[in-house]
Amino acid sequence: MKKMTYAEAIRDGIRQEMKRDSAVYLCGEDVGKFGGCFGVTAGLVDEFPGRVLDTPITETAIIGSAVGAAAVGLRPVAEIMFVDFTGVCMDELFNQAVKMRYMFGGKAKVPLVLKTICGGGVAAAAQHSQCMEAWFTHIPGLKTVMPATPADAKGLMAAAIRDDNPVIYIEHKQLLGLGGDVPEGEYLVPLGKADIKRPGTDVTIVAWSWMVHRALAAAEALAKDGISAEVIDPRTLVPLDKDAILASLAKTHKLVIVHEAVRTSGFGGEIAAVAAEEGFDLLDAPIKRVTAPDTPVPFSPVLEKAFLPDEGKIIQAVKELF
Amino acid sequence: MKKMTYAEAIRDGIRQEMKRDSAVYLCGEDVGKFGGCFGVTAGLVDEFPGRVLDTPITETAIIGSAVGAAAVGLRPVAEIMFVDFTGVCMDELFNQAVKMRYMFGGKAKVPLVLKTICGGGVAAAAQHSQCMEAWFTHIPGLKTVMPATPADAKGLMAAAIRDDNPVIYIEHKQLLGLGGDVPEGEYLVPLGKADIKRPGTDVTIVAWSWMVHRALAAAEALAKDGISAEVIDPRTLVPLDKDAILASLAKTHKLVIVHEAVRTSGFGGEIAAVAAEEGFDLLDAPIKRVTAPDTPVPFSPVLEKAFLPDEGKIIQAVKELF
Amino acid sequence: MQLAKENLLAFYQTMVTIRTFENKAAELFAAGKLPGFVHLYIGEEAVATGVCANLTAKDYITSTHRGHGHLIAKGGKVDLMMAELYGKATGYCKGKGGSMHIADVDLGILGANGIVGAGQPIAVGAAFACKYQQNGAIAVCFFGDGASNRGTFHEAMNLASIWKLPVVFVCENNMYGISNCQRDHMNICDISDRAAAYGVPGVTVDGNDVVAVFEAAAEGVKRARQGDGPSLIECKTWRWRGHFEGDPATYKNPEEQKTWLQKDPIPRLAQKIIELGHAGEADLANIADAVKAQVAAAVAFAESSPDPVPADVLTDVYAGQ
Amino acid sequence: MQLAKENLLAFYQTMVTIRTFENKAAELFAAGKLPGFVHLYIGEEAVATGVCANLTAKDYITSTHRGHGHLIAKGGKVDLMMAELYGKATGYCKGKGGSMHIADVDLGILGANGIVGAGQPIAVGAAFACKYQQNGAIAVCFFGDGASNRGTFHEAMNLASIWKLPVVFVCENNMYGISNCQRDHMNICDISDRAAAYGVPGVTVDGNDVVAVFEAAAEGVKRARQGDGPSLIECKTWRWRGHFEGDPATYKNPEEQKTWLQKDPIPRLAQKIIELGHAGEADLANIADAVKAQVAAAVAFAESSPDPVPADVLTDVYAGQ
Ligand SMILES: Cc1ncc(C[n+]2csc(CCOP(=O)(O)OP(=O)(O)O)c2C)c(N)n1
Ligand SMILES: Cc1ncc(C[n+]2csc(CCOP(=O)(O)OP(=O)(O)O)c2C)c(N)n1
Ligand SMILES: [Mg+2]
Ligand SMILES: [Mg+2]
Repeated sequence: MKKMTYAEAIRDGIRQEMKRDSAVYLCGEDVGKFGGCFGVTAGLVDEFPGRVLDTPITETAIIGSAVGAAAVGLRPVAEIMFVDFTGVCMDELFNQAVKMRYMFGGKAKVPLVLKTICGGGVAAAAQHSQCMEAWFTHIPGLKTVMPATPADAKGLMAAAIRDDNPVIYIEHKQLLGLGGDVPEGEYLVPLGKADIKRPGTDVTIVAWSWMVHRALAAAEALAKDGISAEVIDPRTLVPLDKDAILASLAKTHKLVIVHEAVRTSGFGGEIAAVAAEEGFDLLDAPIKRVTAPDTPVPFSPVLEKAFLPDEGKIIQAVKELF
Repeated sequence: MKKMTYAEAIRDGIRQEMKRDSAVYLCGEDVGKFGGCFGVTAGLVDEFPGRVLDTPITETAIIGSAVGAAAVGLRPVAEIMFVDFTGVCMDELFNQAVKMRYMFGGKAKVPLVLKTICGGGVAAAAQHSQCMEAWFTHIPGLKTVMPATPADAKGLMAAAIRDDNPVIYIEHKQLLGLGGDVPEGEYLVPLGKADIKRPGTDVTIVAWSWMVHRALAAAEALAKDGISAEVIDPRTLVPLDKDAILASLAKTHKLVIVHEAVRTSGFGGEIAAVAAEEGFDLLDAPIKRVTAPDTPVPFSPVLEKAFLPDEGKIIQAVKELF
Repeated sequence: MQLAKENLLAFYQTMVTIRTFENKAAELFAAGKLPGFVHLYIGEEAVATGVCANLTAKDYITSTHRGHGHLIAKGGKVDLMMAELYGKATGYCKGKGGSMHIADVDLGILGANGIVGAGQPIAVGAAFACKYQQNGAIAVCFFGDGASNRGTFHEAMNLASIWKLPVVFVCENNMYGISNCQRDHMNICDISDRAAAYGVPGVTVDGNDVVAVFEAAAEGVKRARQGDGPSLIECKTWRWRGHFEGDPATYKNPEEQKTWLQKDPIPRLAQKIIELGHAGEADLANIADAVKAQVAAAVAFAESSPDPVPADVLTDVYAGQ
Repeated sequence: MQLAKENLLAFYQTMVTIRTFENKAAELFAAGKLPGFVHLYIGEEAVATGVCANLTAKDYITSTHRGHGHLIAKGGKVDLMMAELYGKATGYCKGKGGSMHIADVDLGILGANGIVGAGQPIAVGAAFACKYQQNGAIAVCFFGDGASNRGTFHEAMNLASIWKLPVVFVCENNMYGISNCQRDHMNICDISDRAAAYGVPGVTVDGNDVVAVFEAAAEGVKRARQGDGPSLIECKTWRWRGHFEGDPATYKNPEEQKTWLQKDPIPRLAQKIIELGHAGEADLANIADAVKAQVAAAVAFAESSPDPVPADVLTDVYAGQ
């Protein structure tokens, strides 16, 4: 174990796989000498000569070229600086990368990691603060990874790179500086396995990325009020570890879903649907979603605070169930 | 009332608004002399000289320019030939068109209709057959319209054009030739108002677009087995007429949601979540979703039939509730 | 450059194969045997043929919605192609792709593509992999005049240029993007002029002259293999048919259509072969007959092949599923 | 063209306003008073100033993430801008937009934009509306060297060309896209050369010479107003600061930075004004003092303004809400 930040852990995951496999390369805007807009890839350009490539402002070609390279044997880690910019390369992701295998009758594989960052809380406003994971989970053929801790960040990055399918790996701005223990040496976290970040018996809170920490804070406070909340972090939304959620519901019979993305058609809807379909008899209260409202992300910190879900809003939602 | 096809009714809705307001224009690939890939806009180029514009293959500029034109006073109806191509202009739609008003503090309006077509059943394969409405419903600021009948097609098109917000209007390939009675003269269907396409008492089936007709066929068959199904067509997914769905559940206590889009994170999840949050006490059985599986759309008609939801699959799902 | 007899006869064989395959597909579509959209390459055979004659199976191509010609010229098997057009389990994509998505990655064919312009950055990526792996292979990107207006063209050309990648961009200017003719969709005559915007050499050739295409492509391929970076070749040609089968193409000028039919690349090549004394009419007729038989066998193969089974819909979504 | 005294003094006033506003923003950011990202226009003032001097309030501009200069040159009010930078309810966007989204549609300012290249097709659409409504107005699109690599550039230029729209594309080539310098992100020297790919005239000017910029823009604006279609003007300039405040910009060559600082457009204009006898040093100092007071007042306005209230988060999503 080694103490490192989430940002360092991401880098460590990339480093681990670049060392292991020369087919892995990293490309994107300012990922090289600049070290990435948030410093996540700092130094890799020197460590791996010729394998860390700065691109022009050309998201379409970044992902399009990564598809081509992946289809013929490389393993690109292609960065889109903010998840908000994926609208520019959506066709390359959802019509090319993820469909090639199926359209070609299983005769291709596209081991491509789209690395990007999401989330609010830094007054970056409507085009630099979004959480768009629901879109990605609606794309068959893609896997969606959203780590919440340094250890998960490393292990899931390594697993994403090693996966033979397109994976979108979404970091969170608020977590970059978060410290934690990270296993040294080769470390992988399997895609599709949830993590119970806090066990509990009275209510199940499902949250991911930054919201895991908000949920943990809420659970801490709720414990003082005698409510024992179990916090489940799916870590990957696709594949989704339904079993972990249903097993928790069998214990708690109550479900609160927390996400930073806007409410309507957020991934919370999918989880609610799974619970109402496959866990209906386990539930003894309405399902609750704690989410951002259906608005763009506002700039002013006052407004953004009102926009973002937080422990207060989670606690309130949980208490409405008791 | 006049008998016309769904395609003719769409055209009639556009015509009505173009006659009424000279700020309305139509642009897109092959919408002019070719009359649109499916003939929907045939003849309009002659009827409205200078107001129906063929564009190059340039989806980004089609929607981007429509945003600019709308922001300064025009009312573009901008066609994207297949909804599958919206990945190419997603940024223009979700970061520009729909966010301008909010980002500018309410000091702009963007009355833009993105007209497009979705759906399978014509062996058009993975990149020309998709149903992507869930993405659009996850974009605050946008309205999502999916008519199922000729009358709705006309009235909703007119309402979409008259709306001061960006609206995506999604036709369905399977419905173009469907005939029906359509009001002559000015006709508008309000956005946000569901239509009970068939009343019933035992189970609520929510379906839209082509699936309304599959649900109606299933309801017909279920009636013979003594099950009375209510078929609700929301017609617009955003705004969603929650009240209509909850009122139906108050009667039937059972919910089956049908959509052609792939299952995970489809709009069915949102409806299920609304029901499990706001109508939990009304439900006496698990919610069911009848959807396409989580795969790209296959080409072969044999496979596509297996892929698409149909009355058989709906009937089976309903019966599992009794 | 004086091409050898074998080269010219090989061109002839390929071009006739494409033409025969496409005519058969038109006939089968009209007879209701082929589901979905079918876009034919008739009249444009010299482009794919002349370009791909410079490639080996290790090189890559990206194709378009109008892909049959590229696939055949790159070595694609007509029986597996035809079975795919029928949506059969024996087709190239097990019936999952259809005409617009046929691929043979082992032959370096990275797929037809239903999204106009999508192949451009994909070819750049394949070329990047060739350079990264230093394997001597290159990539060729086929795309249309219409596709040259998409942002993908711009971004792909620019990236290929600054990374000096071994890729040849081949623009098949058949003068139309569906109903939109070139003069309505761009304000320049020669699409090759767009190369200068990226510091890339561009050239325009007669796309109905297979030898001219071959030679221009040879130059581009040489540049690529030598590590001199990308190039753009515009081949002027003409789409004989409607955009897709079923399109009567009333927007085309009948005079223009007539003029272009007279520039049919196949008789032009035949005449050259005969003039050079490489073969007689009978020899060429023999080639055509053999091709006809091959295509007929492909149809028989397709028709006698099984459909996929419904459960197949769920497979091939994820690798390692 | 010999510009009148009033013109040159107006240029000076505008450029000094931009410089003063930006220096103040840098100071406020460093002091932790401005939330979010702040991208400054220092060193590039001559571009926005020279271009916008050709426009009226009826004309439209699209701006970028580095938008303060464009907004001020187009008539934006520094107090409403500053309040927006602070996120206050009195700001241009009621605190909802921030630096990257300031707009004043009534003044024809269609917004700064956080998406690089997004303004290009939006400007084309505004120009289309001008032509459609025959109102004599035009649109100007500001964008960077980096943005000229995006597909939006290609599509916007092509559409503007074939529709012959009244739009002037102004490329602010400050030699960098974040850390990526021009020679690394494209293989050509003059971005104006890209215009030829669309049959559009292109010209390169010294972007630190406000008179040169004004004259080139006058030509483009005249073309647009006369119905002769779009043009592209490349203005070579230099970004003095880091990409955003907080970026130490260690990737820049200090020598180059020094050279460019010496080309500061403001003293260059001042010298010309003085040489022409239009004003003395004291007059110019008076202008600068007045601007300073104006910017100080803007800061006072912003600081004394109320924050938005939390409930405001829900308004302004839909028109007619
Ligand atoms: C992004 C995108 N836009 C539009 C279409 C619809 N479409 C299919 S083929 C085509 C015309 C293509 O023209 P060109 O590139 O010249 O190729 P050609 O058909 O002439 O071979 C269009 C518009 C598409 N498939 N993808
Ligand atoms: C589509 C998109 N890609 C990337 C970014 C991140 N980004 C913001 S500004 C910038 C550089 C822009 O360079 P240039 O166009 O030259 O403008 P400059 O900053 O030099 O004024 C980048 C890459 C973005 N905002 N949008
Ligand atoms: Mg063409
Ligand atoms: Mg720049």
